[in-house]
Amino acid sequence: MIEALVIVIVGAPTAAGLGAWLADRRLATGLAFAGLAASIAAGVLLAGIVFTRGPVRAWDGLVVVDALGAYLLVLVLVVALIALAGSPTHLAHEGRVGNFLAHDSGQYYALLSWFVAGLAAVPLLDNLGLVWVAIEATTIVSALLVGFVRTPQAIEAAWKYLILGSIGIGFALLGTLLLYASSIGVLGETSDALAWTRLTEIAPRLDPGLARLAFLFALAGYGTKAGLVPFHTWLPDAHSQAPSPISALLSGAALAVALYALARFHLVTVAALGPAFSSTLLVVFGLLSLAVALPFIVAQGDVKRLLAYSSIEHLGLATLALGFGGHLALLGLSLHLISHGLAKATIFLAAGRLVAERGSRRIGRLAGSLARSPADGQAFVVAALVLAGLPPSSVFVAEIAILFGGVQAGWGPAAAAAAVILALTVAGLLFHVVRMSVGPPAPSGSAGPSGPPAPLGERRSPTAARALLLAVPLSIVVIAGLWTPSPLADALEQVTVVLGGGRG
Amino acid sequence: MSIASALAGAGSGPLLAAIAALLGGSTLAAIAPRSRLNPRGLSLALSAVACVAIFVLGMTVVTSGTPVGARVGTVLGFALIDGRYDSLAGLFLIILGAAGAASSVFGIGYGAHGGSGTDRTAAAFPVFLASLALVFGADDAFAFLFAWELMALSSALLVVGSRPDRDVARAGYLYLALTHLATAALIVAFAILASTAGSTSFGSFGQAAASLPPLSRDVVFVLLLLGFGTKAGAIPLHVWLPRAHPVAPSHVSALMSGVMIKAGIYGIVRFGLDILGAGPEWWGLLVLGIGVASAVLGVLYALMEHDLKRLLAFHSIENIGIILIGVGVAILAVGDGATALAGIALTAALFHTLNHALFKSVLFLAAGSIQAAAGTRDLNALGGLARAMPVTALAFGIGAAAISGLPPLNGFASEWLTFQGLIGAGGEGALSLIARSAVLLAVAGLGLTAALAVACFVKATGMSFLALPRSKGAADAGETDRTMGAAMVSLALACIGVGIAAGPVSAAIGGVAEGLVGQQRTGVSELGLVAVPVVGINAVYSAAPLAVLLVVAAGATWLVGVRRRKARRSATWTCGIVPEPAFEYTATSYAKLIRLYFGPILRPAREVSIELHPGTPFPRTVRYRGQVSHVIDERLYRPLHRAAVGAAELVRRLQSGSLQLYLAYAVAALIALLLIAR
Amino acid sequence: MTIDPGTARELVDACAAAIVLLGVGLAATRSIGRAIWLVAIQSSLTGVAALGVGLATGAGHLLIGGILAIGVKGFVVPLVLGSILRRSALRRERHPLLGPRVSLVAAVAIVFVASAAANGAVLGASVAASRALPAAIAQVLTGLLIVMTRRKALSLVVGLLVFENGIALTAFSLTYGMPLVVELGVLFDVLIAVVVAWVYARRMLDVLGTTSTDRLRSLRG
Amino acid sequence: MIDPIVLQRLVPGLVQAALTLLVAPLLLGITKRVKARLQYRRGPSVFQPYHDLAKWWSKESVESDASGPLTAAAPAIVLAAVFVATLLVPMVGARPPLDGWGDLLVVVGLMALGRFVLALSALDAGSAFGGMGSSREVAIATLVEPALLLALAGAALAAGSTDLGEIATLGAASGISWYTPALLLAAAAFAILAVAETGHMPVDNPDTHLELTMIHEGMLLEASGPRLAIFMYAAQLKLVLVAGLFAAAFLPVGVATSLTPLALLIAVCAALAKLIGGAIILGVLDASLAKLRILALPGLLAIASIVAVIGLATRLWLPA
Repeated sequence: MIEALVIVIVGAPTAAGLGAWLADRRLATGLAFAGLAASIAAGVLLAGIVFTRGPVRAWDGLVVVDALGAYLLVLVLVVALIALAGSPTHLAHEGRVGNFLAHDSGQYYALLSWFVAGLAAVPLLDNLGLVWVAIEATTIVSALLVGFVRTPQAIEAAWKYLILGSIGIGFALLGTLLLYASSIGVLGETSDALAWTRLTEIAPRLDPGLARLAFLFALAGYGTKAGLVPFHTWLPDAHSQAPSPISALLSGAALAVALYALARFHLVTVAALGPAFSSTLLVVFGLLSLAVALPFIVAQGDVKRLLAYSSIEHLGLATLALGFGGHLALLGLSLHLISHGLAKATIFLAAGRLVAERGSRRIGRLAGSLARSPADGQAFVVAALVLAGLPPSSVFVAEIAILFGGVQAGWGPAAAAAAVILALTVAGLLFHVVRMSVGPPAPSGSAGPSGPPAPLGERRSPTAARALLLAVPLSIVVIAGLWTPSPLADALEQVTVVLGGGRG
Repeated sequence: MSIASALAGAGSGPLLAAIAALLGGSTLAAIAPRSRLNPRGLSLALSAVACVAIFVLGMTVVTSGTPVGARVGTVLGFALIDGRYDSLAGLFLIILGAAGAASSVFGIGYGAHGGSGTDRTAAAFPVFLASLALVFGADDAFAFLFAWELMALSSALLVVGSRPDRDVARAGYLYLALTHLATAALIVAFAILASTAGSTSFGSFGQAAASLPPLSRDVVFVLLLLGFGTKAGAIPLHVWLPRAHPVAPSHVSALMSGVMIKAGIYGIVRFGLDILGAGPEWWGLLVLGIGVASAVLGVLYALMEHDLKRLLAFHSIENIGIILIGVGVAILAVGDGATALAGIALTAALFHTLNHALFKSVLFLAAGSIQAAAGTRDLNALGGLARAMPVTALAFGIGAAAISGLPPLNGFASEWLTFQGLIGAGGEGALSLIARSAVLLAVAGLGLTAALAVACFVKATGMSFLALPRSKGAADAGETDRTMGAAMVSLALACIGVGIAAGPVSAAIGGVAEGLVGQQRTGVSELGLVAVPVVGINAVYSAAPLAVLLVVAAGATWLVGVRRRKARRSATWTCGIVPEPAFEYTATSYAKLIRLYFGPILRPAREVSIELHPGTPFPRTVRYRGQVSHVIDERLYRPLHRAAVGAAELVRRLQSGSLQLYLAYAVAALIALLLIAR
Repeated sequence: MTIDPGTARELVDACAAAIVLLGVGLAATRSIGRAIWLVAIQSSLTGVAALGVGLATGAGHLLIGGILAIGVKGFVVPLVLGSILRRSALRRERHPLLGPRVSLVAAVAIVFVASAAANGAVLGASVAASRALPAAIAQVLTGLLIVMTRRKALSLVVGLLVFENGIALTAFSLTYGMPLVVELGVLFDVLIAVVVAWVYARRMLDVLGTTSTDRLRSLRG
Repeated sequence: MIDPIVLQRLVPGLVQAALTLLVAPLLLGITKRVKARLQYRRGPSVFQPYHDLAKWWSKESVESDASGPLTAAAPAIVLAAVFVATLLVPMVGARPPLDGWGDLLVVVGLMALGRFVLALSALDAGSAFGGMGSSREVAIATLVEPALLLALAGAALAAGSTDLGEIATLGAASGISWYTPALLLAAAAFAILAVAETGHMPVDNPDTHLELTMIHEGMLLEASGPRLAIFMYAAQLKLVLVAGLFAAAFLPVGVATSLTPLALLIAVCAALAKLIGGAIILGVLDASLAKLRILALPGLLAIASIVAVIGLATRLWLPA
């Protein structure tokens, strides 16, 4: 039964993608939605099984899904749904502005479906080598998506994303190789030498030198994919030039998937060398990401780059939490990833609409967006307040848990530094949000016509549906900030145990 | 988790539920679409009733002394609302109840004048009240931080919601950013305490603080002072206050000045005295220093303002300074074991907190009604409103006399107690010589503040209400409607009432102080007087009899001398020229002498441009522009801001666009890792 | 057919030496056309070395891996890159960030650093460990050097390929290569990467008119 | 019958009240007379102020048409404030007439109340002179009050309480040992401030009507008839209040500690002697000093503050 679910989760979007590649716009949209719907159904079912009955195995160990894997699967699929639901409106605008032709939307939905399939595969795979292959595949597919719009900036962003991403992830392959070499020394050349389930068991007997080297390379490799400073340089360009649904998927899910892979390596290294080595590195890189993202957020002019750097900052915080370890910090981490995924996806869609309507990304020219387009403007402001970690949002709860857990785990000074940097970053973020939402609407000589529906027959989804699309995820995050339903609490608890946080 | 697992007092459980229901109802009412029934008014009415309930709860807790508690909802293992209202929290509930009720009632009328901002943000007002009530009772670190941030967010929304234009947005942003920075300090301090205590409840923080090594106890104290000091608006953390308060609608400014900045005071008292316990002497001296600085600089800058609400905002800083002087002496005394002195000083501070909430609210509400009637807040454009707006004039006058610390009103009673604390500390043997000298210098500081406050409010009252109106708006201003009048008059009467009943009120507050520092010596002697033992011998201020005697003496003189005589009215003597409003002193000229006397601190700059009739030596127009440099803003915040933006620009050059350079970063980082971390 | 381990070792050593030489050549050359062929040969050599060890140890996946490496990286990739080269006017790396002489010196220096690192590393013994590891590490570093010092998009792809060869050689020399499934995955990813690079190179020519990365510096801050 | 304790406190109180009310204008007369004599002029009789008050009292009251209700009410409040303040200061008996109602801080507070209402009513007429006088009055007060409180704090610390009755009783009882250097320095500071507070040279010239130099007079410019009389009488009463405060805190010799008529008589004589002595000194100062420029005032009042601070420092750091 598990095998069937796994096939549907990964297979459905892939098949839909193949179909969509050739189909016209309307059929492609239908196929993409169908594929994702099937995948979500199977994914939720699988996650339910895992959370109620514990980890499952399939194809004698090729696929193993534990609580962490199920949690990530749900995160990926939910963010994918938000991104896909936002695509029709976005494509309608891009079509009107003439950035790409009608037949392209078929390719867009195909690539999007493959991208989702790749992301969904990662949490299911047990073999770290295959995890690497899946992540590399998502990188390349998303490279095509980042450069989907034929503008010079998009090409530049995609090119950098491809080259830096491939080289960066090459280091991760080296890390996987070194781990494989050390595990062969213990297990001999068996098929599950790279299975993280087996690896955590035999970890104490691994060669410490190799394990240390392996983690360093993995940190460099998956750090690139997760946007950790100084490997982050591709992220602001890629996330800001990509179509906003794709940015939503990249920021919301792809970064989390990369962090998941890094977490697997971290768990193995902790089992092999004890927590000191890898935790210190994670804390250092977490703090570095927080610190370097700060000036880019404070002195930023482009709204999408602002959101990209906010992703770097949030992933820095997540890495920090992973480094802190301990029950409270990891519980905060698990809540933080899902909240960030939802909120960041929503804010990218809202920002995308505001930019599309105003025809400019400059924060200065976007002033008065609350007055101009209340629905998207309000969603943008609420999402920004949620991301900033102001009370009614679960990001606030997660941040408090992470900082308190950090001090409890003995990382007092690091937690203090993180708290200050977070506060400064929030100050910077709010400055731009206030500038954008309030203030007199800038003179309306905007380039982007927001007039009649797309001439190419591209139909924008009705405004009520668009507003609902933005409202639902935000309300989830706000409610999660006020009350943790028991199933969610239980799931987060299991994820924390897997991450090494131990019982509450 | 029952809604209110009341710790004690059967009556208070349902009261908590009632308050929650009322505030919830008013939030929904505010969000309701524009129905025939005015949702904004309904929401404010419900809020007013809720505030009355809060006031009653506060009274029951303070008088009965039995704490009341409620624990609702859990988020990720933390308690969302975990209230435990002991007598200290009860006192702050009383303050919230009184000021909140008056502001809500005022808001109803004020809204009709279109002065209180868009309807959407009206929903934030009840949330703001609820968060204030939660902050004062929070007994758990997370619940406290949740309420604290919610308070900041809802008040920021109210500030920005009033008028969506650029400088309002900037003021709202600066406020939210600085409060958030202060909260970072709080989070770290709570984290340190929680990790040593093993739990996030404030109850367990007490032992945890005791077991902390001295250095980290000092770090925790400084962090808490930073966090709570910013919310209280003490110098040098005050920059947001004079920008945010004047911009908010008046009934919100009244609540922010009257109650919200008191959350900072509540925090310092709760942690400085209740949880952290005795500390080294420099703790008390630091708070005392901040208090004196805030008091003197606050009132000095207030004197130089001619925007009425900015003037009142700076005065909030001054009064926070006076309160912190009391708290500083209390912390100093607790540190050195002089509990009697600590009792007096803390009672003085808490009493002044109550008084400030009353008279500052009435002043802000009056300023709101002036703005609604005359259309401007600029003192140089007001004048002569007493005839047109007698109710507002009377309320503002009483508020002004109270804030200037004139007997027999409430402001004098608490300042008198603060002076007793200071002079008592000067004579207290337990304190070190340095502390006693500092405290006596604080006496001079407080005296200076009182005198400057008198000057400032003679200016404010005189320029707004007396003589001839200086602008058309002021000339045809009419009295505000009844609800606003009622709110103002009720608060003014409260100032007089508390002033006269200073004995019993300070005895009750003494009970609250006793709960914290173990001893209080403000008793009520036989004639309903306030007896305060300073170093053994009683010093007495009997408010009630003095008030009666003053009224009788003044009444007698008035009857004998003035009433029967019919006064002939004729033009004011202005050396024979027909008098015009232009001859009158304006707010700027009134403060000129003080601006010169305190030149070194204020560094006034002025610019006079005279434009002559072409070809003749006769001036056509004389333009005067003077302004005072706010030394802390110029010397501390502006350079900091410039350095931060400069550094940000510098770091942003890292992302220079060259692919090759990006790869070089990555490779360099990897090599560094390989070399260092092997 | 199997060959005895002795000759397998000589074959591997020869391939390693050749690969190092090709690497140095790649670092020095300024003509993109020649660079493409050099990298194609280098990839094929890694395939040959894999075949050699596969035959010696009878490991099936090494054989398949070797053949596929030769096929994909030896023939398909050069064809793809060649098609782009024909369309773009510039055939030479006019002024790379490092002059030819300096990059030559750098390449040689890399070889020494790599051999020092290889011997220094405490690694499990395996039949091909003797000469392949330093060569592998050298290719990884040379690949990075090329990407960091070239301006043309195609040169960057060549650098990427050298980097991938280095990693494949490391994999094969450290642990007789990865499990088959992973080996195939890696090859598949390299192939798609090159195809996508081809797509973007072509789009660069259409939109920007040149494949030089100097035009790709507009996204800052 | 009234029991003796109440009697004991009531009699000195009534005597003091009567004394202060009656002698106030006389002190002003003596000051003016001394000043005139020193200027080789005959000068008006010492009872001239009584005649002036009577004259003003019977004149018609003229109000500015710009003024509001405050102008009528202000004189009553100012006089009441000063009068109640005098009842809190022990001049005849060791305990003040209103014993247990207020201490020296309440006296300072009542003086501030008087100043607040006077300064406010000065603005009501809308003339520049009223504004000028009022702004100067409050500006000088900001320089006077801190030093005043420091000086009085010196006396309070000497007696251990801010209650004037306690200070006077202890001062009278401890005889010569009461006059420690610290107390003398506080007394000196208080003396300088007393001059500023009562509006005499070198701070303010009470006799001038030159618009640009008058401070206290400037505020009364618009007052006329009974209102002017009340304001002037309040000013004279304030002179008695300040002199009495000085005597009670720093020169408590000859204060009646028991009810015997003899002690009462001595106390009254001592009080009269002190008040008249003070008036004479003020007269001498008026004649010999020139008026300081308004911007130079901080210098003078800084001296007073420093003296007060030194007084407190000697008390703390070098106790006898």
